[in-house]
Amino acid sequence: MLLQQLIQGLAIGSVYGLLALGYVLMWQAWAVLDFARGDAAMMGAFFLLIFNVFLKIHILLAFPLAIAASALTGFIIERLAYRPLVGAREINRLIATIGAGILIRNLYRVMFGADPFPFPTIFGEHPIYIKHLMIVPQNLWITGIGFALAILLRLFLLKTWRGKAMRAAAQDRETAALMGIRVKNSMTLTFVVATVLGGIAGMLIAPLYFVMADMGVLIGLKGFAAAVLGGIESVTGAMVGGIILGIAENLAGGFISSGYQTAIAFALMILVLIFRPSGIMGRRL
Amino acid sequence: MLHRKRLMGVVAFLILGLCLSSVTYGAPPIKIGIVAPLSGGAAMVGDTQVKGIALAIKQINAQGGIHGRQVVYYAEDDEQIPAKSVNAVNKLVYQQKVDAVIGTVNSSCTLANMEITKRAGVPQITPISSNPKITRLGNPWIFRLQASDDQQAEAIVNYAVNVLKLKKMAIMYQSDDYGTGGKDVIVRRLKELGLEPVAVEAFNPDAKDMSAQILKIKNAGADGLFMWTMYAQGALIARQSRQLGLKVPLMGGGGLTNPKLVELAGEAAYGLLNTQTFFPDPEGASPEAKAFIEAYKKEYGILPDSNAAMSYDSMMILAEAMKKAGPALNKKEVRDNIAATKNYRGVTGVITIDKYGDANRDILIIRVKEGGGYEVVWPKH
Amino acid sequence: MGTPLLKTQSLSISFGGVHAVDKVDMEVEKGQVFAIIGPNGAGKTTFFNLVSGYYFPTGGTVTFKGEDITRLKAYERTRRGIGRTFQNIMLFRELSVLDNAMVGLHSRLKSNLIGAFLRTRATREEEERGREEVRELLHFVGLDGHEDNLAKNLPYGMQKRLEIARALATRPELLLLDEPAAGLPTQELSSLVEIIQKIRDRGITVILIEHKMDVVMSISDRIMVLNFGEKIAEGTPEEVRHNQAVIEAYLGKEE
Amino acid sequence: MRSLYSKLKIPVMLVVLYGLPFVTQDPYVMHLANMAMIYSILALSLNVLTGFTGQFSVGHAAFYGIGAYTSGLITVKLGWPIWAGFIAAGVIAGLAGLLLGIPTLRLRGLYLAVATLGFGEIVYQILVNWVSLTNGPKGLTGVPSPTIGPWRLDMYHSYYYLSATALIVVVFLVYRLYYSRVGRAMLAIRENELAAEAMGINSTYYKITAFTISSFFAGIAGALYAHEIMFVSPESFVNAESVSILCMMVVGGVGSIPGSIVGAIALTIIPEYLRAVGDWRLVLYGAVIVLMVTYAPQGLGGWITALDHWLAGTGHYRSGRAKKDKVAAEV
Repeated sequence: MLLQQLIQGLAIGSVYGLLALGYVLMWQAWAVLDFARGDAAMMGAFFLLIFNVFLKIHILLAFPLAIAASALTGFIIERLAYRPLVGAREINRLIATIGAGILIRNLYRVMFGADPFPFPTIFGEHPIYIKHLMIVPQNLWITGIGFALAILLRLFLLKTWRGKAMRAAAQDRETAALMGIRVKNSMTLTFVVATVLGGIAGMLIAPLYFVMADMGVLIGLKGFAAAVLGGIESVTGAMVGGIILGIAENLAGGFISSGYQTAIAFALMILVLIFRPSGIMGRRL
Repeated sequence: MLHRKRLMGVVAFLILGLCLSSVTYGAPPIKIGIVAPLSGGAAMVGDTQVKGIALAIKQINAQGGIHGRQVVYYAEDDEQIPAKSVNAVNKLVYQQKVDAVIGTVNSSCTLANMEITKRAGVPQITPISSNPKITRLGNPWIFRLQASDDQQAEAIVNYAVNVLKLKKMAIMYQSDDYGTGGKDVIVRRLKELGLEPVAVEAFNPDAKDMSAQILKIKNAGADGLFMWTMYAQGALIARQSRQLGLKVPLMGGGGLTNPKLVELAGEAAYGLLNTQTFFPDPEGASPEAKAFIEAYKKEYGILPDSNAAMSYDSMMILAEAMKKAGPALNKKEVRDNIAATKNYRGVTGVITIDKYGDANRDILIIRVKEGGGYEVVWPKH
Repeated sequence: MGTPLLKTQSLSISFGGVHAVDKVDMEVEKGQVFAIIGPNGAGKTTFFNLVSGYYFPTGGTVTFKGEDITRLKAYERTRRGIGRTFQNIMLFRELSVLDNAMVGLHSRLKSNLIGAFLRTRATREEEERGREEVRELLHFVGLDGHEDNLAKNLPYGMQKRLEIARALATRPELLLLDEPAAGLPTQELSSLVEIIQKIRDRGITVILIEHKMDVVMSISDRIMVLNFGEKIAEGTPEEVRHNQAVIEAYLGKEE
Repeated sequence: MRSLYSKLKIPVMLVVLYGLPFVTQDPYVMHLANMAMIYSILALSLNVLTGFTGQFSVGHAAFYGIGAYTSGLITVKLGWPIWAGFIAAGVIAGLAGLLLGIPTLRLRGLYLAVATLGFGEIVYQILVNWVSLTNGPKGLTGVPSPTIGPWRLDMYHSYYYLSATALIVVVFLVYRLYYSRVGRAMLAIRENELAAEAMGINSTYYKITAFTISSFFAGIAGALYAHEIMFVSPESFVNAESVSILCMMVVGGVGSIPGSIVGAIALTIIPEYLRAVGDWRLVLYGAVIVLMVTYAPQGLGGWITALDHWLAGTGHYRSGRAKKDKVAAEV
């Protein structure tokens, strides 16, 4: 029973981790707590739904199309709601993301209605049995892709020139600009990458949790808590924070009380913050 | 980009709204106020409520309206927040000066906003709120079409224990007024039958991952699972139970009945049992229900669910009461006529309003057939 | 000679292996102007931060008027009479000049939350007396007429003087001035020296970190020289001026 | 001689505020007015925390909820008089603020935000699950409406006098705090905590005081809500409510007392006016929020204070806190 809980915790944990990556990037480049991250997941899921289900495009083509669409939407939203506020105070930028979130969620509700849309499972419905443990293939893919993306992102940020430019711009806009980094482009790139990451998270969970306008809110919140739990500066921290939150939630639900499941996960997060004010991974990337 | 069928539904809905408000023969229109959650988590239910009422109004107007006066409606969103629900009903009653109010979905919002119609003396029918307390607070102006939790939960427990002979049942309920209401009655009824639930697990209304609860129930060795939630969450539980190897009869309340349940849950939904007063399958449904299903499908391009049917019946009963009340449409008279409704052959069964304002009628138990569609398994006749 | 006003015994602190301040012993008598000089990075400001409670040392003690204050928090030391200014100005930018100075007076006033809400006569009088005292201090440093300007709107020189006025408002017995002359145009140096002398005439002991040697030499009674966290010399301005170790520290060793 | 405007400013505002029920008693308008008063108190109470000490809370609805339930439970289950309910609401919420303030002291900015967000979620889950105390999601019905002397405030327009007076008392107390030694210490902490400590201010004490006062006022707002709507349920205290209180404060202007009131009234009324556009209502509401924080960074409070100065005949932009209270807080 415990092992099964851990597996389920790992699966939902890596979804939180994926979303947390978006928060880490947004914090890195924009130093803002972005409340609309959960909605990036919703948009990604809807794009895949449109291409794959409505327009009947094969999944292998629909997936990249949806990613491209997410990137484009990210680009547009950055221009409208985020770019004008670059110099503004942190609290104003935070409220702008809240406003953007409300706007996006309700726009999709008006366009697609409030009903959930089913999504054909991409990776097969029947669980794989190992002794008496059940593993849903979809969860395997979520965890796998989640970690793959985290590693890719880490390499990108550490090794590639573009990645270093993004981090430099995040840490000190003025000096980075002096070093010839086009700071504005680098921030746009970061926003687009964060939106695509969120979109991929949405696409991965679509088959499990259906696609609807409000799907991003709760998991967005959890992704945010995971990012902070892991130490908002660190990419690996985001994944670690996500896994811990996912497992804690599952164990709490299973062994303590399902009613207080989310509350216990948040209580854990507060405890961690009190003893390590800058998250588990602290400053390291 | 829009889903083709969906597009047609939206366009039709708009035309319906426009033509209603534009068609006025001299005499001022009769105004119906609709309050429902049109944004946020429960928007899907609010949306259906408005569609059900709108269809009823269209049919009434087609037959010359009431006392020669056309009927129009005003829909206000309450975002499933009590304070906003009070705003919405205030606006309907005092600004738009409606003749009657139909709504809302969440019991906590109905409990908050029914004070207004009581004080203003405006008849109000809630088609969907199921909290028993609504009709037990001595408010003469509130009526409820939905079979209350007591009636529905008792019916499904009796069926599970007496017919299916289950012994170790578990309960999963949505941690809001709808879910808690059902759970309390199930636990009470099980005790009356000398049984104990092996597991009682709550979940957040917009939670997605239920594996923790399902595994706990599986380990408790449950032989049946009552799910007191709406169809979207019900589909999630059905799928995740199947994936996690919990293969037991799934049972629940009226909230589970929806054509999209099978669409969302796939085969995991086959065999699902739930209480209902509205038989959603055209074959085997009562003549009124069949006519309603066809009209709804023609109008919106999608099959109706119990919420749409309940809303439709609410409007029809209100119309009957208004017809009997004479052209002046005295609100007290209309109220009395609603209260006096006897054996009204509605879409959701033969309805009689009891002294509390609840709609009494026999409760069906329906089962999702393999391959989709419903069949009545109780009462056997 | 009575007990020294301030005494440090082998005071030291290291950040990850780097000994910013390394076993410094020193004493300051009441009424003195005690200067601390040394090349950049010698640990002067770190020493100040140890005395004022900004950091806690990794070794040694600080005693003030005979009381061991090594483990006291910054605000507790201020209440005991240690006022300070900051090397890089730390004013309350969005508050007015008057309010900046009034904040210095904070620990000397009594009115609490109840007093604030009820605005009792005692509170009103206390505030009025406080404003008077602060206006006098602003006049003392030559800032009268600017009471209502926001601190951030003041020119650099005036901001430096406001820091001094704010520190004086804590009614210190010992005032730590961290490079008060840094960045000041030459014509303002003389008025600064004058202010420091007037502070001393009020019986307030001053410890001064300063690079401008003419200012240091003209007003200090004793000078301590720090280099790489160690005290390499102490004495009167004359003794220090001719001390070989000091010259080497500044000008480097002849080959 | 103070200009006519400065002398008349306060009396005119009071007349306008108390005069509203004479203009219209339409329950739709009066309920909205009551909610505007309640949200103004909430935005003001959050401003005491963020505007004064720079501490950042995204879980303020928790104290709003605690206050509502405390007053509701005391008057319904224990049958105590309503003024006892109000006081208890403030005190219990204040204690809860203390409970949250102490452990989260070392947290800054984003981390404090997420800790308070978590606290808000925990309190909501307690309200939902502790059925024996709060009656759970079914909520608490029959919360009595207050009677003061001969008047029974069960109608919205009569209740309005209570909510308007409560707002005035809170505004009065917040101004008193703002211009006091305690207030000054809090502002110093917001500006530069280290410098404040060097001036003899025990920043821990004052940050906790700010948390307690802020949650005390939020508790009072909760009690006001409970007795106005006569029904209390957990849905009204979800973290989306904390987010809207935060929006009201920021749109009004962090650190600006009139701004919080105007921000709260604006964001209570705008969604109602947008009802006319039906489905697109919340889409426009989101857009309004983005536009407001982008093009009015100092918030509405900034404009009000500038107008106040211009009208008061002081013409140019007088700085210094004594004259005006616009503090563009660099939070």
